[in-house]
Amino acid sequence: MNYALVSVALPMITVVLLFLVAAPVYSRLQTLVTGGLVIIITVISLSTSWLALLEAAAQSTTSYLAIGGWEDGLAIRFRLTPVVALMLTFTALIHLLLALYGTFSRHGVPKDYWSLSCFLHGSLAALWLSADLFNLYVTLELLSLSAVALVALAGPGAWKPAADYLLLSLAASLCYLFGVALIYGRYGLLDIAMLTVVVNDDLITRLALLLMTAGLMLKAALWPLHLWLPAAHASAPTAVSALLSALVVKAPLFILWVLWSQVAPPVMAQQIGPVFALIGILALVFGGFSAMRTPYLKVLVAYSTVAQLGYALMALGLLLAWQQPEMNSALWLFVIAHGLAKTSLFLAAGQMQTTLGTKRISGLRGATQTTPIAMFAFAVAGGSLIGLPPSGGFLAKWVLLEPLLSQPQNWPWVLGILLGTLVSAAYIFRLVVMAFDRARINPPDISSDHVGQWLALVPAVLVWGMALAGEQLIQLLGEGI
Amino acid sequence: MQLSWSSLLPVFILLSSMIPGLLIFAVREEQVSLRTTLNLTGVVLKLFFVGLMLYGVSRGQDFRFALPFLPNAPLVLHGDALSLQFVTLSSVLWLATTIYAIGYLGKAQLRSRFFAYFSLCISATVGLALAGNLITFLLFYELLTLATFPLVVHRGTPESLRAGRIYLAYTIGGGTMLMLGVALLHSLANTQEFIAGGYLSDMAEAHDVGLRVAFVLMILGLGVKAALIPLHSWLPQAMVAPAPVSALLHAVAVVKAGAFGIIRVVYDVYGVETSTNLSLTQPLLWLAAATILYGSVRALQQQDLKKRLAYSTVSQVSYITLGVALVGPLAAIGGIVHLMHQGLMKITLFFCAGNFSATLGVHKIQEMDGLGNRMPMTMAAFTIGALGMIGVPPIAGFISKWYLGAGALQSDAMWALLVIMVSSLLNAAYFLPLVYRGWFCASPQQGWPAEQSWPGQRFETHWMLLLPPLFTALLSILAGIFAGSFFSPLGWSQFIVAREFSL
Amino acid sequence: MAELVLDITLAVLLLSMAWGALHAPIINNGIGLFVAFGIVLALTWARLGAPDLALAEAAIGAGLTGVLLLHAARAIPVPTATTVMRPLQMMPSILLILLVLGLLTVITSSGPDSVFQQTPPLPDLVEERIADSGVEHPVTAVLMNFRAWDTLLELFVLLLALFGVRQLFPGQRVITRTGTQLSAADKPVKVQPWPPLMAWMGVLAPLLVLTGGYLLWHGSTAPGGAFQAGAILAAAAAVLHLIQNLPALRWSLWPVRALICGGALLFLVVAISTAWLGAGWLHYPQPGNKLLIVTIEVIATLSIAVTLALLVTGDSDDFTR
Amino acid sequence: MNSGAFYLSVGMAVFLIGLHGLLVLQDNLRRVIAVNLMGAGVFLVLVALATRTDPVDPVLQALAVTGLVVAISATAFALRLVSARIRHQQHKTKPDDGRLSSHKDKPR
Repeated sequence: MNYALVSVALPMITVVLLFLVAAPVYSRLQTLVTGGLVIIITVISLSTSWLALLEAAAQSTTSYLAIGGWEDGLAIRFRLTPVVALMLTFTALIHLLLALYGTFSRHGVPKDYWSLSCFLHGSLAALWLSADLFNLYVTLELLSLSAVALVALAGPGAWKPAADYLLLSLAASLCYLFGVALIYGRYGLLDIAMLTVVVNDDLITRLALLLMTAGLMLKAALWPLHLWLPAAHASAPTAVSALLSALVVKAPLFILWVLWSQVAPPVMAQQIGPVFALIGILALVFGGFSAMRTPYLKVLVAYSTVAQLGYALMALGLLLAWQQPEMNSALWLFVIAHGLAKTSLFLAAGQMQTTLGTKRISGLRGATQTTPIAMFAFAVAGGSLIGLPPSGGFLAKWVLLEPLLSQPQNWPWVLGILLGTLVSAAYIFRLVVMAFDRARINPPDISSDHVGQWLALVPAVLVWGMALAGEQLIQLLGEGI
Repeated sequence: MQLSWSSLLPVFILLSSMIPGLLIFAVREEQVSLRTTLNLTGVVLKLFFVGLMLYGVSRGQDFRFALPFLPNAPLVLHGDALSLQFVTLSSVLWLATTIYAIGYLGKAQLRSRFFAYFSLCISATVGLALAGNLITFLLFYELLTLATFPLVVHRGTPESLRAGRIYLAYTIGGGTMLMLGVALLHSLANTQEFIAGGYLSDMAEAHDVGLRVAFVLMILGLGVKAALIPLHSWLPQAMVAPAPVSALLHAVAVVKAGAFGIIRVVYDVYGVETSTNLSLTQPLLWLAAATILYGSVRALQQQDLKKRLAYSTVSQVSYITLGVALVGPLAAIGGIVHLMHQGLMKITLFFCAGNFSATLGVHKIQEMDGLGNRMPMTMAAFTIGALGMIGVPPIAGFISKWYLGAGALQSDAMWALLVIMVSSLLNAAYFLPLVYRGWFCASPQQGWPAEQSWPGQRFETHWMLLLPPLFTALLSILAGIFAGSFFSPLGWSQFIVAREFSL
Repeated sequence: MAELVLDITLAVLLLSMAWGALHAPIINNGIGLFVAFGIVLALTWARLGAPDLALAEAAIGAGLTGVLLLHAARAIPVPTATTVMRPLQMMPSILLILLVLGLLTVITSSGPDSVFQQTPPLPDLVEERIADSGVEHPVTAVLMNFRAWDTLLELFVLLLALFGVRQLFPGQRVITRTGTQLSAADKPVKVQPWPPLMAWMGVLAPLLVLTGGYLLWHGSTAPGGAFQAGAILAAAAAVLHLIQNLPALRWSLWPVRALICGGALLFLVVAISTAWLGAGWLHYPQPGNKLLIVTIEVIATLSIAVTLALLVTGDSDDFTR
Repeated sequence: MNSGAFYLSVGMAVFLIGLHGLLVLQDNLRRVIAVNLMGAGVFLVLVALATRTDPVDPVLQALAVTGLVVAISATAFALRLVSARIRHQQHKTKPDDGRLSSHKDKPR
């Protein structure tokens, strides 16, 4: 647990320090120093959360830490489970990758990025650890505010999407808080583990869960509440888009999972499960369809987030419907694989966009020659989204497919996965094929930034490298909680 | 897991092309000798390793490498007799094609990219051949798709992009089907290793629906690459790729990957008995027969040389499926040996077609008049390949057709024999005119469409273009003449089939 | 009876002002109604026995939000004549709201599961352990001790909001540099404030500061505490800023930054050191917890006050370096 | 009906009014007010629930205080964002926003 605390406290301390120093990050040297500091912090955070993961994997029971030492639900509790530890590690990893990108890529990040990204890191870490419904609300708000501030970094052009994002996100948080109020009204408790024991199936509980679910779905941009996402993710600076897509939308999903798999009574979970799964399939299809039609590169990647979250929601839905703990590993593998792949996609898209001087997909003609490494990264990461073996996306899909296929009455769900796979293949390869065009090459505006392109490739390689730890990951996550 | 040379040899075979491939990505365009050295080192190493393994397997040694991947589904590379046949074929032909490609591409752009993906393709093919279970097979099957795609669109022209799109649409769709099939089978029986006679016999009754569905899904997936109708249309389109690609990949690696997969599924997953009991082989047989006839008829209609060869491939590859689906030892020998023979002959034909177009600009069949005078050696190799395809002894094609026919009789499928005969007639009808034009018609008055010469050229064309077809043509004759020996493709196929049918 | 009349009056006021704040034809009227709504809400909370909230609401909800809203409204060139709904058009919406409201009320407040049938266990627990908490007032005990982690994060939320606002004013804005396009929207108009306000503020501001200090000190035993005090101090700062009697709070001054970060930093340091050296994360050492809490509260109050003041009053000059 | 239940309903009504406003209104400033009303509604619900016990539930009141501070922070940020945007639009005489918008972005 102490390791986990370090991984929470470090980014928060960094925030305050950066804030206090408030050095204007203008020169190359200052960027290097700030970036270097953040890299060191994230490396330490990554290693401590890795230790926490080992610790969590070794224990058979969930470990709790009552903050302030107050027991019996009076205080907020931290909770360390394999999933939590994994998400801590994952958050630190993505932050580290982006910090490297921001420091060493020529196109880099806006000057205020650093403290905000640490804010984001800290709030996410606090969120993963929290086992208290109201505390989750506070961390969610912290997360949303830092996400919006990061989007607004892109400059005045991004202010409108940022404002829309903020308003919707606030409204969503309040829906969630309303639900929390009702839960407290009904049970007088906020601690998740304690609620699990007492909660029962009645109208108030249903209403509360419904309100919280609506709010969380809006925040996670789950179809059909996703409309704010493409604008916000596409207009943000490159590294920020990656953060948002890889991490931020996963947080509400995490809470949704906690709510339905741990707080809600199984009967209710079984009822809502098929609905989630169905929404997931619709998200896959419609999100993918929108991604196929958009003329803009980053909008395509953003819509693919909407689509890919459909997989995760489907895994969640089926987990609830059948109460099969194996589905946990499908859900979290999707989350991790998607996060890594999306980081790569956004970084690659940003590189190509800057080098080729256009936001349009049609500008990618000949990108295999003009920005070969970025395009390669894009294709490789895209392969994981499609679920080509042995990528992380494939692992997740495989785990999801197994229980579906073993019972013939579940086969209709497979059609959803099939559709999703084909649609994602369509929008990824549409772009890849275009990049091989040698007849009408779009000449680059500036010389390409090799370091940035290689850094874009790193997460793509990592997501394929997940195959090496496939069996361990599946077993670790499959234990439930 | 103990690491010994016998467990690492399959990995070495795989890496001997993969590592040069990855290194070539980093090679600059103008570093020709470095690239060539890398390529040839890979080829030589691979041939050496394959030779070692052949020797080992013939002496009963077991080559197996495993890596944990998914629960109950590790990655396994296993060198058995059947996989070695495919590996040997790919490696030998890789040697020929590498030399050919160096000559063919000359000073074209993006050669590093081309050779890199080319090596990766071979690695994927070899991996697929060595795959010890379905999940490993699936993995390399998809990698093969991905590695071939850049080669299909290599020219980057609008029509090659179009072909690339079609190729991807088919192969990704097929790959998804295969994945579903494999996953379904895994959920029923876990992913076990390939074993002669299959591993599903004791659950055939309990899960007959599931097994049937899985079989159909997998055949759908494999059928795309094996170009079974109606999943074949990508193959003629993909002929826009450069000649070495068409030659090695679309005559050998890719289509054979599909056919090889069908062999694996029928023999080593389901087993002959189980697949017959589930009445799965009969529909497959019909499908194969229909593809053979359809491909031949369409080949007859083509006026473009490479298109005609492509449809001929569609037809010929289905002989393998036919042999498998006939379910008898003789037919099985015919099918498996045809995997080898068809590869040798068809690559000869593609090399020759590439020579015609690279040297003289000849693409259409009407333009072939008098080629025998201008390029006698190439035309001779072409003739050998064509006659072999028709089934003229002593060329290799005869052996496979003979065994297939005998197998049809053995399985009491007279109509299948009829199909083989009709198809041979059609083969003759679409190949003999070409041979006739080449040798007996007069050269065109106005000269060749686009004649090219290389500095220091001593033969009818660049020596690197000439040598490979002669080599493969020679091999296809040798394979026919020495069919009786143990190390011939036929002898090896008998060795494989003896295990499968426990003769 | 009197209570009932009061309740109904408050409810009617709340609802009509809420509706009016949203649907007033002129936005400035809407803002006025919203501020009034805040004041009525503060009254409501006093009525419901939540003086802590009443204080916080009066200062934060009504006062500071109102200033912010007016500030934002000033950016709009002409009061926008947004499409106003006529009463008849509103009817379906109102009916819908009533319907949903009825449903919610039935679900929450009727039947055996009604929230009013439940007795939450936590208030008793608070009462039982308040003696060990180092604070006598239960709300403060919850805020500063039992749920101190929430409060810590909340300080970070404030910090973050300020940071978010700050980066909307990146240094070297083209417009202010060239100086050609300066308008009312870019620089607050330096009009001479209303003289009586000037006179009053001279008296009011020290009073507000005193009140803030009192609330803070008082918070450990009675309603009041860091947030309320901080908010009132910020309100004082805002008023002083209005009459231009306050030296500008500038981001570039390090004492300002130190004040802003102080609360969050101290709290975090306490958390880390209690985890490292003491019994656990935010587990205050038993003797001395009172002192620790008071220290945190004082620093936090100053942080909150400066942060809120800068959030509300700061303009681009204050944020650029 | 005791006063707690009464104010619970009032709180929910305020929440619904805010939600409705957020959905139907276009003007960002009004939408900020709408979100604030939603917040006020939820806090009212919290405080109404706090009256169930005697003395009133300190936990709920503390939650409301925390919620209020979070709300003001978010509101301040939202309003600054909205007004910054409005100002920017007014000054958009120069077509730049310093970002990628080259001739290549014009539809072909």
